[in-house]
Amino acid sequence: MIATHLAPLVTAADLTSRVVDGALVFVALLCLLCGYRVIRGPTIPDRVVALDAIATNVIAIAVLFALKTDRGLFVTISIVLAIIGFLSTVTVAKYVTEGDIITRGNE
Amino acid sequence: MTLALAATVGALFALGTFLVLREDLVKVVLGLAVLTQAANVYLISMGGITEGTADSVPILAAHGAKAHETADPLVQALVLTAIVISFGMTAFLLTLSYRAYQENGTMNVTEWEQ
Amino acid sequence: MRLSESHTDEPNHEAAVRRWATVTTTIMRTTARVVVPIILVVSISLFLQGHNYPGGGFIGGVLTVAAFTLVYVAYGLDYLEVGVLNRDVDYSAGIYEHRTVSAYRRLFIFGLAVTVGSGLGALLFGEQFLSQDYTYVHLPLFGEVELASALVFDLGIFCVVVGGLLLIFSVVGAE
Amino acid sequence: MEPQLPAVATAVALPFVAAALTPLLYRFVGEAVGYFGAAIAGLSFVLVVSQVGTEGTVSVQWIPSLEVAVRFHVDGLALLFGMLASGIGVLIFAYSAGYMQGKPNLARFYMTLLGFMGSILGVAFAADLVVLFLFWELTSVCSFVLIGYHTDDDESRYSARMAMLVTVGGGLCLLAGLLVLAAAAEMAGVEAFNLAAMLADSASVAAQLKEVGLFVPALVLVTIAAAAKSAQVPLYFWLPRAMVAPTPVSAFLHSATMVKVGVYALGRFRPLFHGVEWTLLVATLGLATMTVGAVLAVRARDIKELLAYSTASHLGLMVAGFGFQTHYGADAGVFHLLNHALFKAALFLVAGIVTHQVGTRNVEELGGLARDLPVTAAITGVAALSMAGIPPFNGFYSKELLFEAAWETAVANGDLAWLYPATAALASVFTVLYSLRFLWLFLGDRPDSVGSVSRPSLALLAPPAVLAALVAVLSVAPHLGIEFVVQDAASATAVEPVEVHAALPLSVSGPALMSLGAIAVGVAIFPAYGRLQGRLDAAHGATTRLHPTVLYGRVLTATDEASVRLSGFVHNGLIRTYAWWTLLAACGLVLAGYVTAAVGLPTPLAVETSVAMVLVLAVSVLSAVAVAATDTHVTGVLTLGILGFMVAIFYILASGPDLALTQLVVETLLLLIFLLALEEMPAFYGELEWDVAAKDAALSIAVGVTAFVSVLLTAPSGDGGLTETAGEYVERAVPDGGGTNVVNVILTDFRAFDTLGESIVIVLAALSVLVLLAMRTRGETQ
Repeated sequence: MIATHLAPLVTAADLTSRVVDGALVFVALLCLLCGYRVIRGPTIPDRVVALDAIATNVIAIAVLFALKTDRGLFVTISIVLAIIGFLSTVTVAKYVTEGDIITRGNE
Repeated sequence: MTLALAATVGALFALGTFLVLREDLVKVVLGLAVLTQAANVYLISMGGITEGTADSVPILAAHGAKAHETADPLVQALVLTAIVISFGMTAFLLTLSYRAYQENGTMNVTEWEQ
Repeated sequence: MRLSESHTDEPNHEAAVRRWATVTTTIMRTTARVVVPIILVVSISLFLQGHNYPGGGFIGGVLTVAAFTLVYVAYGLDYLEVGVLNRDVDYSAGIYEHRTVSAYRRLFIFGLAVTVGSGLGALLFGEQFLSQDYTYVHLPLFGEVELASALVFDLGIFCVVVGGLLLIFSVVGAE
Repeated sequence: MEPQLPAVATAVALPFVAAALTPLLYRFVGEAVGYFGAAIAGLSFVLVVSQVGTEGTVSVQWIPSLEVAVRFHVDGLALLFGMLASGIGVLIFAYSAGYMQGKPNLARFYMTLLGFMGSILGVAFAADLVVLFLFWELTSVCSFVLIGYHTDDDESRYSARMAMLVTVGGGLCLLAGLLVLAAAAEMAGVEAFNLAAMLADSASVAAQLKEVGLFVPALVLVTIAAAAKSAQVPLYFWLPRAMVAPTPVSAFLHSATMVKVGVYALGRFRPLFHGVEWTLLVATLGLATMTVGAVLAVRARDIKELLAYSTASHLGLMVAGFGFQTHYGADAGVFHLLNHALFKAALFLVAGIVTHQVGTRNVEELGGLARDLPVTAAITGVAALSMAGIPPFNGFYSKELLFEAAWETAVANGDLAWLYPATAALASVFTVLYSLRFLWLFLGDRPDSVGSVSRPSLALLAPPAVLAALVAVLSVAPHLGIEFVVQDAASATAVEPVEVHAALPLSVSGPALMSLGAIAVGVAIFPAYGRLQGRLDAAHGATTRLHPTVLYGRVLTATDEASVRLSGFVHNGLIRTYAWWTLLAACGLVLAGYVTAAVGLPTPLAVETSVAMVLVLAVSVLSAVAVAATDTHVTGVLTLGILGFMVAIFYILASGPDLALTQLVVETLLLLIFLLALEEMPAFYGELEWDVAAKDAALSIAVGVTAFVSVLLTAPSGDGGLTETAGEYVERAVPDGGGTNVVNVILTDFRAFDTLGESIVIVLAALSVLVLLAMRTRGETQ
């Protein structure tokens, strides 16, 4: 009984896990907000930027989950997404500006 | 957890079905994509979802690590292939829709000539 | 890479080279130049470590596909032929005759053959079709290295995914 | 003594093998292939006869997991039936070789006939419910081909289809009944599909059936099947129609084989269903058929039609015999099975000879043929008197046994049970009448219309002569047949010890008086045969609306019209309609399944919930709603992107790094391919039609509810640990697969075959795209 009384109210590990859980919820809320922007628009560039922001949120969630589970392999996900995340943005941008995403020959 | 998952899967299936039944071919393809996601979520939820911990990832920490805490790897293996296949199928369906549009001059299936 | 200049004075080729400058912005092209090798390295590493860490044939495959599509988006469909391999491209021909397309076709056929072949290989050892095995090899620098026959199977999957999906992209993109 | 598996199996399999060889053989030997068939039938016959006296079950495993085996049970009844089928088969094949000379499609004819004989032998010896059903339906299929021999004739096609519909419809009832039996047997601790074991333990199976309240349904289902096959009231109408087949087929189908299958099945199941309900249903059915068949036979003007109705009538006699609980009933059924096969086959062959030689089948145009066809007349005399049940011919003995059974039942039960002997006697009067009429073809005056009649060839004459000789032998010395096989056969169908007796009654008794009375009345009325026919015609005309043939036609027309209307509704050429109905049906079935299985919803509905995951799932649903609601293609694709990302987060939170990786990369590629396709297509959707949308929304909600309930009912609560399979994969991943990524090990090691199949799907998708786009002009330019 005395030992519990003397122990700190919140251990360091416990604190980390609570913060990570809270951050996960926060990022999920951010996804909700970005989702609103994608759905409402009003222009396509708005939607694309919001979608890109969601991708960034996914990176954050992967890292947070890596912290939560203490398994570094989830960082791989964020790395991969970080590398290729801009591909979709570029594609949409090209679609909007030029109307032709992959060009061929002398067209 | 089960209730939220069930509601999600139900809603996704309902919306996917609604989209599949539309006249517009692109909507049909979008609907199939939604249905695919719904089916994948359903499959994963069949494996049972536990709170994420160091042991819950079906990639063992080391050779010989204790194994009985992991999430169901079987459904993950099934879904992994399902994702790639569904991409191939979506690409095929899009091509098919495009060709149908080219041949018929409209995206509306009810306006096609017999 | 063949650096022969034999085709460069043909008008088609020059037109293509000139066109790359106008396809996308310089930012796009520079980013692609930097990022594509990184993606390829990551995808190969994901493919190789698949047995023990996240990764494998499917993931490595789709990531490689992403790298190539990035090249397509940034430079157009013929860049690999004309810009990298310095070959000539006949623009009047259909996409079916396109050399990259037939290369992708060969790639996934090769992948399928490797997949089935690795399965048949098991038969030679008196095992069941498609059963895999592994062994540990001692290499001078790396120490103990695990050598799994599943890697061959995974290579087949990798080739099928890369060949099949890139074929789809190049054919649809050419439209 | 134990039967030998090779002998029985060969006897059954030989006709099928021969049937497969027939077309080939026909090329070399032509019409002589009929004698080949006769030889095969003879071989089977010898093999069956070699097993006489044995009893027991022999089996080969077929579907071990379902306890289905190719199992043959050999006992008296099976041997009797097998001997009839193969023995008469020999004569039929020999007769066909003469009769079918110069006819077309002989290869098909003999092939089907052989297959038909094989299936009959299969039914006779099958001791497994699945095998029994297969052979049973095979007889229906073969008879369809045989009855429809004249493929260019509408009448023939119509009759073949009618026989097929009735007998196969009955077969479906049999299937249902057999499944009920199998379930009951399993509950009673007997091997599920093992008929022999079931019969050996019939008391406990029957008790089990009664306990679960399925005794009467099973009884009714089996009886319907037997009634359809054996042309019982009211399903007899296909039988006279089937007379469009060539005469050898009629003789074979209607004397020894096809129609006897139902009777045989009743005999088989008799020990199982033995009881009051059995008598009430089966005996009544049999006696009704006996009477109706006999009356209609008297009315018939065509000799083959007369014989057909007479067949129905005699089948009724056998069914009624099996229906009575007393062992006399079993004796009557089994003994008449033999007697009828002999005399009826002979009479059919005679009818064939008459048709062949005189050229008409009309009773009224025939008469006094004895001078032209003396041998045929002698054969007919023996067979027809046996059919009429005139002592001392063998038909009399078995009919007398039926009278005894009916009499005994009436004495025991009194009151309404007296209707049994009364009906039996009435039917006998008509039997005597039409038998005499058939005999009169050869006696009486010879009409002028009958021209010169040539003698039939030996090939045509020998088979009926053999049959008539057998009838004569059995008439003089019935104990020969009884000792040889009838006694054993009757024992197999009875629950108590049986002593079959066949002798002329020497003392005055009820049954003897019934026989005497029936014969006397029949002979007395015979001079007024024409007037009686007139009366019957009038009665027949007055009841046209109730005839089974008319009802059959009405049902068929109604079904036809209903399906046209239904298909116009469901099958309107739009794939959306098909999807709509298919999904609706699937939802209905799934939900109905849950309701009937009475599965309760899991009690702790909300298990520990992670807020982040619930948020993610909510966003995914919202984005899906947005996809459904958007009005441009690009917006739809971008909103689909949110769904993809949310599902990827879901994979992360569900501890699936591989999945999340793949999902994220594929998501990017998906956006790319959508945009690639969209740049070629119009950007806007058409107008939403509200009435259609409302209908689709209703279905979508049904689908959603089904999915919702399915997840709730099937998803594990989360703390149950891994399933057995998954647990084993995790355990074996490192030692057997050599990798710590269990998902990848499953993909490449444990379930590599699945992965191979999946890679083939990708290849096919790529090839399809290639063909659709790059090779589209190829077909047109060439």
